[in-house]
Amino acid sequence: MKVVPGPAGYIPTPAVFEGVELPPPGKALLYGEIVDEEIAMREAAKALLTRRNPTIFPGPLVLWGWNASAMEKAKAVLELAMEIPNCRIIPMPDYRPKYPKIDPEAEINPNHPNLTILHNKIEVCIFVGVHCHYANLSLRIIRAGTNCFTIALCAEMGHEDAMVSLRDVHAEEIRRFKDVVVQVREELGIKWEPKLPPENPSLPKENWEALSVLDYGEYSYLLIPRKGEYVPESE
Amino acid sequence: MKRYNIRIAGVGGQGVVTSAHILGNAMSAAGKYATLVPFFGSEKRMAPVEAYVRVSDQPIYEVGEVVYPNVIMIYHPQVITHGKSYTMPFYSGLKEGGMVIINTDADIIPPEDWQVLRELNTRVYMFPATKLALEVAGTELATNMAMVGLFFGITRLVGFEHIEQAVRERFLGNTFVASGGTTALDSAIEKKFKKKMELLEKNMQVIREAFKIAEERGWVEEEAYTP
Amino acid sequence: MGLEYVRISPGFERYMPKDYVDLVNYGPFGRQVDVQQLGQFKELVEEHPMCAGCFMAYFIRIFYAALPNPEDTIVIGTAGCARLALSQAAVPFVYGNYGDTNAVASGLKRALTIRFPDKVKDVVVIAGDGGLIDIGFGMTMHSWFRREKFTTIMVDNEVYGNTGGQESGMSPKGVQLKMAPKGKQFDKINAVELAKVAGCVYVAKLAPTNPKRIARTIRRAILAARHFGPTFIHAYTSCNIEYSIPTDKVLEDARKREKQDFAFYEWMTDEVREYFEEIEKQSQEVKV
Amino acid sequence: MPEQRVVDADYLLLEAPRERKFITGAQAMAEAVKRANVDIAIAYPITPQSEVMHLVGDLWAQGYLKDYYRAEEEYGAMSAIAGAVRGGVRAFTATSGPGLLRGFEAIASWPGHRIPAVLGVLTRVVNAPLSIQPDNIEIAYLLNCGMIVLHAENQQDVFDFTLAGFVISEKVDVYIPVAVCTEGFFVTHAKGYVNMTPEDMKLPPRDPYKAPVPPTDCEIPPARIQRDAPVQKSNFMSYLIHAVWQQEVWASNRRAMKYIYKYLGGPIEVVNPDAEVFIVASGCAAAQGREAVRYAQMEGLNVGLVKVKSIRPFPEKEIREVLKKAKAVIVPEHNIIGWLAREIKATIPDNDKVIGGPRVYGGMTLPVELIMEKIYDVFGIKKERKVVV
Repeated sequence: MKVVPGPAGYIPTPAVFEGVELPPPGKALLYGEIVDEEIAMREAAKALLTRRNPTIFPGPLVLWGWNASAMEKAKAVLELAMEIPNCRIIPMPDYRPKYPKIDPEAEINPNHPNLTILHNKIEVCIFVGVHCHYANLSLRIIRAGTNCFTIALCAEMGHEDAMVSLRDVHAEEIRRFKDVVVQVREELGIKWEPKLPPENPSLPKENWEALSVLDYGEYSYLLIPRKGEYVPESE
Repeated sequence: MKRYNIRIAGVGGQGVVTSAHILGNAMSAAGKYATLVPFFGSEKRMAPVEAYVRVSDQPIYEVGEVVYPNVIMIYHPQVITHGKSYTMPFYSGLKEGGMVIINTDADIIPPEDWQVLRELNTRVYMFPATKLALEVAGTELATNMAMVGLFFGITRLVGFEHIEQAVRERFLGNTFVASGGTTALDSAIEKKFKKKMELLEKNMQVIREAFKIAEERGWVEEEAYTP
Repeated sequence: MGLEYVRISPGFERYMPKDYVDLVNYGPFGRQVDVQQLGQFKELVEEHPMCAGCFMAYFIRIFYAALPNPEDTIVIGTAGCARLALSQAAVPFVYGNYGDTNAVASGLKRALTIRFPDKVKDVVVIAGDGGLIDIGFGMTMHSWFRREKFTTIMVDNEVYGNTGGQESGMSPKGVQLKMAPKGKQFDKINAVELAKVAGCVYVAKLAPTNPKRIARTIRRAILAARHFGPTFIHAYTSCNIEYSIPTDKVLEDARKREKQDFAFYEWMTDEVREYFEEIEKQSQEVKV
Repeated sequence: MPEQRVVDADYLLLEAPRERKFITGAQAMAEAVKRANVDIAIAYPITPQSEVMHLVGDLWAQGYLKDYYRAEEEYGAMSAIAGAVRGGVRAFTATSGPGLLRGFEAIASWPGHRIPAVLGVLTRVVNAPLSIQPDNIEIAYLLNCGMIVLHAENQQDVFDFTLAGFVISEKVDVYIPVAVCTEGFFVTHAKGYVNMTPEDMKLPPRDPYKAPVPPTDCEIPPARIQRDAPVQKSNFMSYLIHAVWQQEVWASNRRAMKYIYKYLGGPIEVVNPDAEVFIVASGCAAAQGREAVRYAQMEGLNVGLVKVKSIRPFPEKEIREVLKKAKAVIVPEHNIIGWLAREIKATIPDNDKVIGGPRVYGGMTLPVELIMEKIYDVFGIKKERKVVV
């Protein structure tokens, strides 16, 4: 079976059921077939450089600096992002279904990843630092309902439902992939000065340090009940 | 291929399960093969007990109770006379050309059963195992040893030393953990004999005697049996 | 590990959604917040799908503000209303099968004790009256008999709210609910006494009328479970929908029930009492 | 207890020296647990399983395990296993018949909750009327929940499958539980020869961070985890989420196949691949089938055996290949519904050649002679009965 960008339909069969197998160490998956890493990387780079709105979806394992290698990997992800023209970073900070609904410009959620893809018209994306289970769920939902070209930079064994799946990817391998991106970019004659992607649009923030109950004015009773006062839940 | 599928029928307290283990372990000691399937559920004295043993010089695969035996060992005459058995009649499932060993001092097989056994070309060995146990070891509890002794005396599947090793393992070494009931019984025997070694020796004497009986009566079967 | 896993990788502060940045910068991780500061720190649970005016949601909000070590706490829930909010909190939440909370918590707490014998790892069950006292009764009781070291909090709305208003073992006698068309035929189960005889070392019963007291009770239950054994809180958290309590009368109702059968009650073993006296003395010394 | 040293899993399973012992199936399962570096075992009694968990309890008392307790009942035991495994440890339990069904709500959710663990299933009659006897109908219930289901023929298989079960279960691309099934009494309480790895070697401990889901231990992000999301259609969840989640469970089940090849020599074993007639069997029915092949050969009949070791994942491709030229396929089973025959019929194109049976149940033995009768029928041999029934 050739694993290509969707939309593949209402409920597509997982690539595994069609006989796609994860690659052995040192190899990669390209459209469901086991190939040399170099070939897969070049194809991924080409997609990132030629399709619309390239986006990196970093998962919890790189977003959170829970150990030195996670932080190093995060650094490598930023270096990669800088080299992809007009790249965006939209994080997947956790996996819970989120009430009432995610802000598709601010984040991606494995329970409804197509919202973010479709809202931002993302046609090529990278998954990195997402636990395999949730990456697989997301990749399948994306292949079902969008035309997004998916690239999985997996620290473990890879993902059958991605168009390109690299395995055992850590900081060093991300940098290797970055070099391939730069090389392909030059081959394609695309001019680009490395720069960081724009910050998360949800960010302009309130200053919590200066915030007091009084700032809530007539709604302050919602936060802290006064004696004898009834407290409804905020909606 | 030599293969004996054995069904042992007796009553609770006769050491049916223990002797199945000794049969198996003796085969194992001789570098041959055996599998055991004890019948579970009854641990009361004088209630029917069955055990199944398969022995062979080749690996044995099949499991479960022996439904179609070629050897039937009856440890207590009441299995036949009183129907103290879960398998009735006592020869149920017996294959052609098989063997039946019965612990009895008199012919207790009714004429119609004799007819079936003759049609099946069965060798029937009637042998007073309990009497022998009482005479040699001074206890009925060695009945099972007499039966095991006679079986090996007839079949010559293993050497005497292998049986000794198996009996020794059972009473001294102990890789086999019996149920609580059997352990309690063992300690009763121990008290009676004072010492384990003495117990072992008595048991071995019973087996030796049974071997001798098989030989004296010309029951030794050198022929290999093929199921 | 504590705080490391709620620290944003350097460089990624500008790519995280605001919600998460605020959680890290202004959340209760690594510091003891006071319920009276609610509104001045980023809460662990904010938006959730529970009904407007739900007193259980209010209790859960106080619960998250009261945790002594939110970065090392795992919450376990089961089917029912509570999980709607619990699943939205910034604390790991386990949602297993119907009524299995206290068995799951037993296994989880033991696993964490095996792996981190010297670290604080608080396990807290929050489940409803149906989950704990009906379908999960055996597992609830046995976790107490085994003296498993975690806290069980029963948010008692006296009804199966999430499945549409059926009678539970904790519904008061005579109340007409679904599956009790002629009114409930037997008394409300005395969960607090059950907890005491089953071996809980700290047992409390309350109606959530006083946030400070709720917070103190929750903190005490968690600390006692950390060191001594199972602890239990029975909290009245009315269902304003199934019991038709007007939204603006929810607190009034809680006060009424507090006067009737939910008067604040706290019981603990001598050992636990001595422990609290000791730590309270210490904290006063610190203040002085 | 001897000092145990950690060795590489591949070494332990594939290369380590082995010593032959004559032990029961229950002992074989416990011996595998002893070598598997298990952290916690949770027990609840039911015949014929109890023997296994007694022995595992002794292992804890000797120091091989770090924790062990007798649970309140099977639902509690299975739920606690799910809790412990979420907490990052390696866990084991075992049950039988009615116990399996009592624990089944929890067990059936293990795969979806991504709980790698090994469950011993020592089969017995599922109650009504009550009986403790062997019958493997309970395996039929296990087939559709997403677990890996291995069916052991004998004591050796019990040892091998259990030890390998832990390794397969914890592979990152698998990470679902493994059920090691075998027939109660016939295997659990009977002795057989088992080649065992040295007592002083054990598997590496579980690494809960090498996983497709985060453990619930407050050590790894995200802080807001909900591994067990209750999902339904709403504006904050996709229509597809539960569907792709189920797909992931079964995809994981499928991915286990390569490890079954690596560690268990493949999902099937074929005796006499050029046979005219095949017996296809699993569990101890395979042992009876093996004996029947020998009897048939002694009578000059060209009969082969396909022993199915892995029921989930089911080796469709492999079975289709072996049975391509078979004239007839005999499927002996220890249950009334014939779940294996159904699987075979659903797998091969020319399934009218499948003979569903002989079947025994309710604790009955499956005599080789019954299989021989089917073989004689297939070859058109008329035999005078040589047995008295």
